[in-house]
Amino acid sequence: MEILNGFVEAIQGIFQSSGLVSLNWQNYVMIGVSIILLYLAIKKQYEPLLLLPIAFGMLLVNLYPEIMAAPSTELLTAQQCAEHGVATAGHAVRIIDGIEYYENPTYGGLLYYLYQGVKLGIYPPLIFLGIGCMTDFGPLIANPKSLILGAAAQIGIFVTFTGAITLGFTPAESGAIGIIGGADGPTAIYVTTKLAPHLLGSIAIAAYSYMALVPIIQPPIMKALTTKKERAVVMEQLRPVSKLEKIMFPVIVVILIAILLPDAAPLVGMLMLGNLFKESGVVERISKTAQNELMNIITIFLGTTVGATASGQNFLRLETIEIIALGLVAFAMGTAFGVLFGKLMYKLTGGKVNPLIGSAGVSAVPMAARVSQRVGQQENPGNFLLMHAMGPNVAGVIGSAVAAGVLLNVVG
Amino acid sequence: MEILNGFVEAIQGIFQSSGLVSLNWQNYVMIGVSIILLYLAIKKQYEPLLLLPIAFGMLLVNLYPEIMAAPSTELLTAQQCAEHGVATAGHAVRIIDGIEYYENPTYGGLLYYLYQGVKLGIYPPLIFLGIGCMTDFGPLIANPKSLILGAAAQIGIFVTFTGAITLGFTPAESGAIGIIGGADGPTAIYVTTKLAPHLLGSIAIAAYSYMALVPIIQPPIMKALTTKKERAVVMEQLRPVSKLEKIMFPVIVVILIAILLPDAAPLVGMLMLGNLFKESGVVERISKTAQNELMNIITIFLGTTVGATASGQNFLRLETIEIIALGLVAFAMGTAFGVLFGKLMYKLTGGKVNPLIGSAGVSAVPMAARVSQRVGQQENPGNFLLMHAMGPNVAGVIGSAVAAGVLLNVVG
Amino acid sequence: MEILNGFVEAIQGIFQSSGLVSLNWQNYVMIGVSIILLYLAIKKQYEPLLLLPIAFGMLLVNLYPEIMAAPSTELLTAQQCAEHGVATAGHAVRIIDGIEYYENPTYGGLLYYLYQGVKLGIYPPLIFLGIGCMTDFGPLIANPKSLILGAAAQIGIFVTFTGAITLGFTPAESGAIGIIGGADGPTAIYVTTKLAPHLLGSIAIAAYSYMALVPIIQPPIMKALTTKKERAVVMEQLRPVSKLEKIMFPVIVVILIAILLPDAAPLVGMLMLGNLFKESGVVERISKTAQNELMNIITIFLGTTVGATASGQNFLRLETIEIIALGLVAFAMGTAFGVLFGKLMYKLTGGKVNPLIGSAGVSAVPMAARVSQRVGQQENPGNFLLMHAMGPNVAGVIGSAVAAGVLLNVVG
Amino acid sequence: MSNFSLATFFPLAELTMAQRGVEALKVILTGFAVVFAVLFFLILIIKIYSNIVVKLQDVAYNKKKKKIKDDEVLIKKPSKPVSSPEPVTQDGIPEEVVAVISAAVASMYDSPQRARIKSIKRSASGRSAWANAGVADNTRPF
Amino acid sequence: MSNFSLATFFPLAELTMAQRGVEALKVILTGFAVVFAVLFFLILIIKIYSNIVVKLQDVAYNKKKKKIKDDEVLIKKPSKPVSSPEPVTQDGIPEEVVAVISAAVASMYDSPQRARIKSIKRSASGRSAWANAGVADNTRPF
Amino acid sequence: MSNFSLATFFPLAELTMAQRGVEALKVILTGFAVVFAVLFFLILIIKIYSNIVVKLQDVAYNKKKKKIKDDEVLIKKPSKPVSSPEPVTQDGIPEEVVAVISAAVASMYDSPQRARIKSIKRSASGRSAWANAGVADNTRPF
Ligand code: NA
Ligand code: NA
Ligand code: NA
Repeated sequence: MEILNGFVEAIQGIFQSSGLVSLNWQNYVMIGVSIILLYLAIKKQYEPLLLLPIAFGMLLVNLYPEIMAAPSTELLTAQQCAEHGVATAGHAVRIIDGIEYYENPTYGGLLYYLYQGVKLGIYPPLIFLGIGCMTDFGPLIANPKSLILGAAAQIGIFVTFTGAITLGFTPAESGAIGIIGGADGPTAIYVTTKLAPHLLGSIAIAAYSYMALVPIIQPPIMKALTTKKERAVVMEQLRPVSKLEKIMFPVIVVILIAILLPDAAPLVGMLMLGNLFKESGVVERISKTAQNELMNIITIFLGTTVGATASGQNFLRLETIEIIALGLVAFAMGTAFGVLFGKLMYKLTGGKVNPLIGSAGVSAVPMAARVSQRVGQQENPGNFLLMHAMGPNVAGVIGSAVAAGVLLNVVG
Repeated sequence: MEILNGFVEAIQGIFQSSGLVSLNWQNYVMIGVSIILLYLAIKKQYEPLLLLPIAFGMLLVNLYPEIMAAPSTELLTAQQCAEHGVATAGHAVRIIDGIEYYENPTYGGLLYYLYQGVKLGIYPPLIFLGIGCMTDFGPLIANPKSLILGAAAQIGIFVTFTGAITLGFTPAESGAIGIIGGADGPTAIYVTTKLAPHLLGSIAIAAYSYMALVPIIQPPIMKALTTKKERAVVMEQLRPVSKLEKIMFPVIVVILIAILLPDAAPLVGMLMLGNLFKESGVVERISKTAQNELMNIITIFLGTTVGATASGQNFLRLETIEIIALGLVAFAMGTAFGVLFGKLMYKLTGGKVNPLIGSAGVSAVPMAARVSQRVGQQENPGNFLLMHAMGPNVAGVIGSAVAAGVLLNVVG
Repeated sequence: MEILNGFVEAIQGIFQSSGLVSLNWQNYVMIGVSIILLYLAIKKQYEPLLLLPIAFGMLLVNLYPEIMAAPSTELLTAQQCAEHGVATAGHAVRIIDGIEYYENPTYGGLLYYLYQGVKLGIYPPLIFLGIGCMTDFGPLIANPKSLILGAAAQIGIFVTFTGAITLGFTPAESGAIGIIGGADGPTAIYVTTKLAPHLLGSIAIAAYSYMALVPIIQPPIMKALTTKKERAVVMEQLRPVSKLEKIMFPVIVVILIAILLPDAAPLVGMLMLGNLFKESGVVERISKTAQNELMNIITIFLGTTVGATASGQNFLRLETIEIIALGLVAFAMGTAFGVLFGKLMYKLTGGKVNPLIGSAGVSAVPMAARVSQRVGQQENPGNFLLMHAMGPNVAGVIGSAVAAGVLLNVVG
Repeated sequence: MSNFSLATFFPLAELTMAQRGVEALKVILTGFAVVFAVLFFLILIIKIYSNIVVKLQDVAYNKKKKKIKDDEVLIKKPSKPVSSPEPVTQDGIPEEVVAVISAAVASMYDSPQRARIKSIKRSASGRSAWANAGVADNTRPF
Repeated sequence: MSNFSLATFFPLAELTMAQRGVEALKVILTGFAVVFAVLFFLILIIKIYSNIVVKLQDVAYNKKKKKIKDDEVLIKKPSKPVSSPEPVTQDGIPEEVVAVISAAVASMYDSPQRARIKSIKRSASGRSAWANAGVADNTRPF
Repeated sequence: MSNFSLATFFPLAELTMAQRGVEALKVILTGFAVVFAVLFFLILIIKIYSNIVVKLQDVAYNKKKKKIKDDEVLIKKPSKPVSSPEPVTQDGIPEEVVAVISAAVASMYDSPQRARIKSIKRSASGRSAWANAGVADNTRPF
């Protein structure tokens, strides 16, 4: 009898603590949303390296919200430990005003701990380290004017800021939303954790979605803003860049930007450290690890935990829709301003610059540069814009980091 | 003269702080035990990837117990820092009731820090991530009835619970001991850190030892419980499983189990994330890192620090012997119940199921499945049970995680 | 108008928080120093794997000192959180004297967090783990007398201690400076973090510079202290060493040294664990990761953050010059004492030992051994000292760790 | 405060044998019931979704087969009959590779009763060539 | 203490539309100005240092060329004319590799107007063979 | 409280030169003594266990040799004389591999006086084939 009671109670206990009791409708909706995102990541291959972990993190946190639970630590004196039957061995000690306390933790959830790398701003710069190891700034050095296009494409960020603030977002939130227009995942995540961590899930998802949609979003804008003649411009050969120039580039850029905009220093610093690993040619061993294993490990942790910030209560709000809409505006604006400044350069150089390379200034390396190449070839099959577009493309990464530095300073 | 005094004092100081003075007989016995385990790991190759680090961690902690020492932090106000000649620069600050304190740490031992990944429950789910990347659930999807065998083999866990509680262990301890019968290292470690961290060393060693001994422990039990005719059954071909089914499987399993048994969510969640990495085919880059470098790094840290929980005082107790005995019982029981349910299925299907595949339900992937194959071939050399046994085998991993969820809920 | 004011204020704000205002002349000098070090790392290839990250870390911290800023955490009760409009969700909780506080962090700089692995003494032992996986102690086992040379070369450490203390350094600082003579990067960093963390930057830079300069510093000393006849000695063939001897070696060494000199246990323990990974032959999987990816990741973090301790205020002192000078003395002394003891062994063995192998006792594996080989061949082109010099060379690693243990005990 | 005892925190530390037996049976029953219930439920779900997927794919397969037949009719090329259960190579995968894969599949599922290579695709090729190149380059996995 | 309000911490939470507009324009202006200023400055710097590097290397190249010519005069070996803009192989790199690299360079910079393979070196070979071996061995990257 | 001074925490900060000299000599002596003592002890231990291992293996080797000879006697197959110091291949390792390994060993220990390839085994092959396969698969390193 007693056994049967115990059994029934145990089953009831399991039921009571199951998700069937504790989950709310938002969680179930989010489970559906995460499955849609998994579908897009796997079937449509929208930036799967990030979207798949993000979607799965979203799934996990809505199935089991405790997986993001913060820990709690009770400080007990030796006497209190004895009274409560708590062991002191192996516990860290903390001495406050001369009294020794033993730290008695209630542990947090798995993803809470992995999320600290996002919260403390560690993962995005480390990802930039890996990206730096893979980026060739040669086309930018050969044609430094590309930087103008990389700057122009950031205007979308600031214009979107206006939209966001008009819709009622705070300036800090508006800055984080605007940065979607930078088309640069790690920068967006870094800025958002500093300015508006509660929006991290929706901003990250918007950012990576639009980056995956570059080949769909950009071409109509590019064609609308340019004439057939402009698109057909064949650009002059880029000069070759010497190894010494490539080695000096990261050092010079980091000095300049870190002094002028210290808030951008962690991102730009790690990007340029990675690039120096690559260009110096003397540390291949660590360069390979930085761009492969280290980056992959961080990618898994970053993706899963960023997704896990999108719990139902956080995500299912009008704001999320607004963010997604504003993000699209930001992205389209960036493309448009890039192309418009491309047209300006076309005018100023007497037709030597093809304005199509301007859209590559949003970053989204190397997809945006490929879109420039492809749209250019549609007018003139013999036109190879790829290398020319790579200049604005990598300039866009630097431009976004600079814009991030400005936002962190002005609204942070 | 003064110099000589200083010299003698220094030598005495070195001697006084050496292990010759501070180590006790238990430590020396444990050094011997760890050497035996190293021998088993290297010469007999008993799960060397885990047993070698475990044994070395055990060696280190008994040679130098301070390597697991917890840190201590003294909080000092700026004034107190000045009075004690302690620098404030570079120290983290903590503000309590408006008073600023500088954290003045006395650092802990190397393995204490690496052990936090075990204590906080981070390493075992990450190992499951890697295992998920390597596991093919195809045979289980082709024959979902395998899950019955994967469930049956977990009965050993609960039966052993009885034995443990009868011997005087607390319910929490008994749960941790029972989980050895799950034949699943990460699950055993995860459950033990939650229920009975003081038993971690002995439970981990027992679990990995029995997993290494699968080819020795299981065959006699399998033969004792089956007839020649049963062992000779040739099973029908498994149907092929489509990619879509394989992709849907991890998503469905994680939703189901995480809702019903939230305590199992971190383990099952990471296992299924890894499996989705594998089956989706779109994130090979991170899938490779998760199953190789990330898993190897965690293996080193996990093994060494789990071993380092086995200090002499912790390990040399009657309880350890009891745990090792109970673990063997749990493991044998799991095998037996798996085979018995296999017999039941043999009966119910009119002889279509070979009961030998039941023993594979304990998990210990893929060793247990191979044992099924081998024992089957001894009766009938043309009998290939391997793929059929892989179903219960991977089902056993899920089954253990479910059992872990139950234990954490009922006795946790 | 208001907009213009806002604009001017924002620009002023950006200028005020830029490095143009906050950096001092020391920072600019250090930026120059770091560029020189980058030049040496890349063009001259002085230990680039460490020197490049060190130099870049130095560059970053002097461009943006906040990158090493310590975090600050304010503990607020739930009521205070409400009053200050601070969210409680997602914040870790700390209970002191029964009062629940929410941890409200102001985050630290990127390199502060990565630096904790240095500060807590985690990175150097992990590097030793990787080195252990790559070290062959065979030549040492074949000729254990090599250990005398590995011991002799450590005398430089203690002699330099005298120099340092005479110049006014404290005993702890002097110990850290002396260890440069050990020609062993991780050991130098480990000891310095324990004894004199404020000197970490200069000591690490000195240590790695001299290790890179082995082929320049050692030969003149070796030639000055030996006769032509001594340098021409051809040594007898080394006996082959069995696998069992190689497996037993790390276990025996760690037991011996960890008991006698517990302070050396983390370094020696990890070195020998790595070596056991290698020699056991049964855990190739984790051995490869330990010596490649894990070591590379740690190298990046260690190098960058060690460099980041060299802020202008810390580095631009007379002491740094003194440390660099004393380091050179320590290094030269180590070489000299190694050669002198080599001469002693030459005498005692009746001319069977070539004293040139003594200089390899400083460690700096395998460069120092190669220098022995090369100097020997200059006298006698048919003389192959390499394998003979590898004995003292790897003995020097053990010797430095032992010397580190002594220093940590006597002056720590 | 004064009436704290070990039993407060380890409530079973002073249990009688009988109490322990009750606890044990409770856990056995609960564990048995829940583990089997959850895994039975899982069996059910797998069966259901597998059936759906298999049927959907058969429908798709038949449609394709029909379309191929129709195409045959349209283009009138009976000289090279496309025997539909035969593997259809795409993406210019060399025939030897197809052979190897077929053999591997065959060895896995000895009786080829249901196993049919319907088509061999380079895995992860649902994306445009441009996008694929982007992924391959790994220049921007972010 | 009692006069804390949301607005204390989110100063714009209760802003009027006009105030928001002002804030937005301020940010647009600042962002535009600073981003362009910084990147223009960067353009300037890149141009300057690139010019210096290119000139320095041309000087070095011309010196080398001249030296080669002088050598030719000295050693009087006109039978094998060293046409200087032709690649000079070093380190025993096989000629096919040179050809491949030349082709790759050519395909990258279609008009070879400025592109000239001045020399092919194994990358990172400025170090002595000994030192290289040490790096290669990785026995002591520390 | 008031009499704290720097010297309380850096006890040598205000030491005289003489005191520093004493401290220095103490450290030199201690360091010298301990480093040499520990490493001498290590030499001793290595010599002892090396001797034991070498002897044990020689015993094992001689036993094996004797057994082989006995076997020869038993099976009477003198036509194919097994010259025992010759390498004994196992595990079906091809002879070329043996040759290569022999050469490598020879080049390492120029005079082959003691170097003898007693047997070539695939490393880490003490385990059953099943167990090895398990390790190789890496499906369950746990
Ligand atoms: Na951008
Ligand atoms: Na199991
Ligand atoms: Na040394």
